[in-house]
Amino acid sequence: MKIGYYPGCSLESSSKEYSKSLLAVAEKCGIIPEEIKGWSCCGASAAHNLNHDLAIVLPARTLAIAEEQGFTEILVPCAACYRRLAAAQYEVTTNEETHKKVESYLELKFSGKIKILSVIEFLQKYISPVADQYIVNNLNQKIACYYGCLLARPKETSTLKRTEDPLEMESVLEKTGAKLINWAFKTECCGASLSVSSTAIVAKLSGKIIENAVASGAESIVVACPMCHMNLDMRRPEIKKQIKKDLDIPVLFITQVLGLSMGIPADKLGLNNHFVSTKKVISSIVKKEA
Amino acid sequence: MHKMTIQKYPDCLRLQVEQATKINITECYQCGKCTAGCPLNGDMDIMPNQILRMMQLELPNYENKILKSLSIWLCLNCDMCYSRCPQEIKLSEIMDFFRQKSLRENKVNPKAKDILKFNQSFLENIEKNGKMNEIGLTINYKLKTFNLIQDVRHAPSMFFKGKLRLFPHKVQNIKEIKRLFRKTISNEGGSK
Amino acid sequence: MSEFEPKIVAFVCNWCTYAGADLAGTNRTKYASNVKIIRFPCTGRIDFMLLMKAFENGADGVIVSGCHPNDCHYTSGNFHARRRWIIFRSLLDFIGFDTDRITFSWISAAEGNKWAQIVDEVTEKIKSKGPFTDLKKLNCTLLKQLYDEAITK
Amino acid sequence: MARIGVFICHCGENISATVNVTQVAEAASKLPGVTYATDYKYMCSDPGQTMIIEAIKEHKLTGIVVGSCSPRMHEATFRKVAEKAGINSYLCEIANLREQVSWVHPKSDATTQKAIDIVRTLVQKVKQDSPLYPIKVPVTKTALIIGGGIAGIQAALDIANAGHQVIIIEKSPSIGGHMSQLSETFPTLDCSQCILTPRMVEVAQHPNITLHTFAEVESISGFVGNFDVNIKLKARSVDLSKCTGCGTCWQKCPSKKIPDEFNEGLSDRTAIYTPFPQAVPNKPVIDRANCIWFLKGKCGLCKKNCPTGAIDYEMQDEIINIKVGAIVTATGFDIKHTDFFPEYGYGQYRNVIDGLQFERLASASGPTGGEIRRPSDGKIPEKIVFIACAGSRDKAKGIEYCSKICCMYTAKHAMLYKHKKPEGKAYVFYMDIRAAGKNYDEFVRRAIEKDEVLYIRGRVSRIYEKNDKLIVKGIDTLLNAQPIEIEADMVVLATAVVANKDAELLAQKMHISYDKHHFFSEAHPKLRPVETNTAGIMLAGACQTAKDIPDTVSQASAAASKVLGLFSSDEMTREPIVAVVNRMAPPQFTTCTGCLLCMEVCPYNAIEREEIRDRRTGDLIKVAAKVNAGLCQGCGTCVAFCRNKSIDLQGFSNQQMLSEVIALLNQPF
Repeated sequence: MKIGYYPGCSLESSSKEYSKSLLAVAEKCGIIPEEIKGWSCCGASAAHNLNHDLAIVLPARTLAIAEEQGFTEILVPCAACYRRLAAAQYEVTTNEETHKKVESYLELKFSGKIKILSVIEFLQKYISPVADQYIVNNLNQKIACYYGCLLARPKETSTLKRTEDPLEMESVLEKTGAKLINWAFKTECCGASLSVSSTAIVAKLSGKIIENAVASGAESIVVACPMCHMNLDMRRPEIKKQIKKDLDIPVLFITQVLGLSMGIPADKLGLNNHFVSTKKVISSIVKKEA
Repeated sequence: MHKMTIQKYPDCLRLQVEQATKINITECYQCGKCTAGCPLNGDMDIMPNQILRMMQLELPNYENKILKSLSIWLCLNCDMCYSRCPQEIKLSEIMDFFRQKSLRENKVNPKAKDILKFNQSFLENIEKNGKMNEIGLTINYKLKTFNLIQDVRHAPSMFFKGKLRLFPHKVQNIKEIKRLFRKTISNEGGSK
Repeated sequence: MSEFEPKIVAFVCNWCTYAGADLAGTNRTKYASNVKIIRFPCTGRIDFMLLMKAFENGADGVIVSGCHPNDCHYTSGNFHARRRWIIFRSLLDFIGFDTDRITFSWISAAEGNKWAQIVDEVTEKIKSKGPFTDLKKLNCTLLKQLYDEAITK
Repeated sequence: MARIGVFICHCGENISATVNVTQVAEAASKLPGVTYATDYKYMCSDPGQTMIIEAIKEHKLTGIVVGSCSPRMHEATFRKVAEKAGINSYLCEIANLREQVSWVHPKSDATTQKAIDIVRTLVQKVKQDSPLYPIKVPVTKTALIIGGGIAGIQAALDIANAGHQVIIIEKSPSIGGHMSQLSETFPTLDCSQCILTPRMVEVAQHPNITLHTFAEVESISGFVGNFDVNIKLKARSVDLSKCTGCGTCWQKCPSKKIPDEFNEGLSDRTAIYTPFPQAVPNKPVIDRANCIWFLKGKCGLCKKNCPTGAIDYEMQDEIINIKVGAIVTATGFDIKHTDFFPEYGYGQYRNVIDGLQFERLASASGPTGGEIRRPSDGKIPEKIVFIACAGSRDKAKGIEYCSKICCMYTAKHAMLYKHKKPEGKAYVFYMDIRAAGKNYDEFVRRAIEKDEVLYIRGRVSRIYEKNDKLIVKGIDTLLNAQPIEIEADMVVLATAVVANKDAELLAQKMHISYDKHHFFSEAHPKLRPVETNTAGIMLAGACQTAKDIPDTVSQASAAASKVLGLFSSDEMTREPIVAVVNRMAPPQFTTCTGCLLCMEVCPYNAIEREEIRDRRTGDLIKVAAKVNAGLCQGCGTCVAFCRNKSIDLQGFSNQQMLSEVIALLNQPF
């Protein structure tokens, strides 16, 4: 079993803790994803906003070199990268003309049929089946799972069964003992790509999400996307200005929550790197009775 | 009042959209579900369903109204509209097309300049490094927008939280990335 | 020398195209007199060997027409005809038969004008192609000779 | 030797103005086999017809060709003429010299020549004609009605009142269908049960009607006039002959928490239950899936307490066989439920309900006694949002069609709510208001103008729950696409009308066709809207497509009249234009090889597999195709498919068609 690892740019900088916690959890379960050599940026929303071909070629390059390096499946934890890679794959595998065009740009032949695993798929496939033996803590927390738009849509590339009210993250976290609440904003958009350029808009959208989670009784929000994390966590001062409320609900990556339940120390999961303190979550841990 | 004329001449915007996206604009029956669910329906200057309606009706100057609108730049491509559209019209693809065309024709809405500049800085950043470097991106973006103070207060804490790197990671084979940029951009008529 | 007047046979169904041709008459729409109709209950009834028989007997062109898809009086006869035509056409293409001499179309009972238009179009097309002589060249002696040659080789 | 007569009509001047009719008659007279040819001003007039009759007798003609108007006009007329003169009516052919020659071409030699060609072609065809005789099929004068909703009830009563036997089967324990669930009916607002229940009782008491409830079709074979049907009577566990309907059993039943189907899950029922107070028959049934006796083998309270000993736990399903001449399919419809809508909460919000649930809330016999209360807490809602086109006209959800009844019932729902709570607010999100029907648009206008129901043009994108309220996100496309958010207490979805879950299976049992949404297909969308492609099987009501009550009842009566037409004589007569498989003397019997390709392509299932056996030993000699003349409609698709020309179509035989082709071409054009 050789799983390729595509961290993407965010996980190398602003969302380091996501990568850290993901690799820690995987390692705990005996899985070591192998980083794809020479990977490059997926182009994110900027590329497809401005240049159609570039938006396919950039992610396709990564798919092609991963294939060249002998990987059959690659783990793409960043939801934005996942969507770009999956969209490129969809274009290349459903349209022969595009496939040829991309190959000529890259000067490289590739099938494009490599399996791309989102973090949810990865956890469902490799971690959930064995999680029982590693989970040592119960999380005494009410958690709102937040999927965002990139994992849930569009239907061509989404692997979630229910578009509006998905349950996959809940099923992954079921065994942590956390109370997974039912709420309405699971797949609303946080404003992602406008984070820097139209901060007020992002604060408004993210604010609504946080408000609804809190109103529905959540004590923490769990995400699987670095964009969502950045907007919900780092943008809290702007959010406060928008919604006129100071909400201190922490925002965690799904892998950090899993890590905590597996007894991995908080600093190894990067829990101290957050803007909103995660202490409440860490202190909610109760040792599981043997 | 507008005089109705049939505008569907060979290179009208609507035909270009239909060709580029393979979407049949007439399929939209104006139920408005896209707009009702759009997270930014409070901020857009033309609502998504109205953009489709404008293309259906083709009243004079509709092309400029669309290409110069703020809406096309606000669209987050979150695909909420597409996932609920009864006629399965992929508005996000249409929006991509508009953004690219608006840029090529120099019709970008003044209020969207920041969004555009951020996207451009982002791409320049990747072209240089192969990967996105947040400090480089931020500096470049700030130089472009002259918005020097925004987000500055985040920078020190990000740096100390290990979230910012001063020296970018670089893809080893950076020449190849540069080549890809050159080729796709020359193909698309110079938009970046 | 008088102009070449092609002989064209139309194989049509009783319910749609025959009625459409009647409508052209009721509307007094004028069209070329080269096409003559043979009435079938349904295009599904048309044995495509009859088309070959028509060419063998001197036709220069053939029209096959019935109800539009989903409008068949017998629900599905026209679909069968269409499928058979697709296969038959590729067979004809394979043996080098000029399939342009056969026109397959849907004309409903309401489309009198379409009938007239198709008749005129086909007549013009066949006129420009000239008389159909391919089958006449293929006489039996020639076939036998070719066959013998093939065997002795 | 053939002796053919040719009669060319001038049709006043309609033909003779451009066609030289005398020349046509003269040319015809020289054709081989033609004994007599003439022309006349009006062939279809009395003198014209007399002239043909006399000519047939005088010249001992064996067939005639009339060159006149289209056969679609006067074929029947001239065939009767032939019959009057003593020759078989199918030995008459019509050459279409008016619609397809004289009216479409100018006066010229070419036009006259085309007329001659056509006459020659039909002379050749008539020489190949053989006498055909109308097919007679005996008719069993009993009708089967499948489905006991208003469509089935209406059709049954119409047929029974005309004096014929009717058997109704209904899959649920009572007749009445969806109409019995409705509160009040548009556009008159009269109570549904008040108009329906007398009809239900009439069905139960009618001497000509046999009613089987809790019964389903097992299999159907045979053909028009002679269907052979097996019916499964599902084990009711209650002996109807002993039960008096006293209700002791269900009052004692301890299993009380089963969602009540009749109330659309808004209340509970017991395991032994009568579906509703006015049920026909008004006798209970045991729901075995929820009965403690059947689940755990103990309890038996109903049996112990039944005063007449009607409870029978041992009862088995029973198959009965009936013979009927005609079938009316009236199996009705279903609706999509709230769980079908991701954006409206997958059915998880209790206060988001569907139209039928609202009917039960508004019904005086419903779970709230006719007060409109929220399912979650029983509060009377201050604000209700009605959403039209929930699922309908939604390609992405696989339902492109309009469900037709929702515009009207949504207006009715909003009206009923406003009548009961005038200070409440009712909003209707709609895309178009489709209120075509007698007094329908007036009704909708009344809802808007008198009852102040607020109609908003736009589709709702999302509903979610927040603090005990439902947040409804829509827009108003009439107000510059302005986003609108309503905090509602209850939402009613006018969900799409869909075919019954088992419609496809039933259609396959009956060999009738159905569309991609599993609604049953009519024989012709305009001209034969109540018949199916299988002769003798009619359609009534919403099993064909979404319909309101007036349309359903009209169609049911129409279906009944089709059945009565069929039952009007002991034998039915059919046109002899049918396919036949050739038969010949032993040992060959037939050239058919039994590949049965014809069976697969036949749209009417009119071709059967026949085993030819040795008369003495019973050994199988050959398998061949056999046409059921009762089912064959004469399309001839089988003929074109037959690999060795063993099947042929009477009236359009291979020989006839070939001679037409040859005759048309083998003379100077």
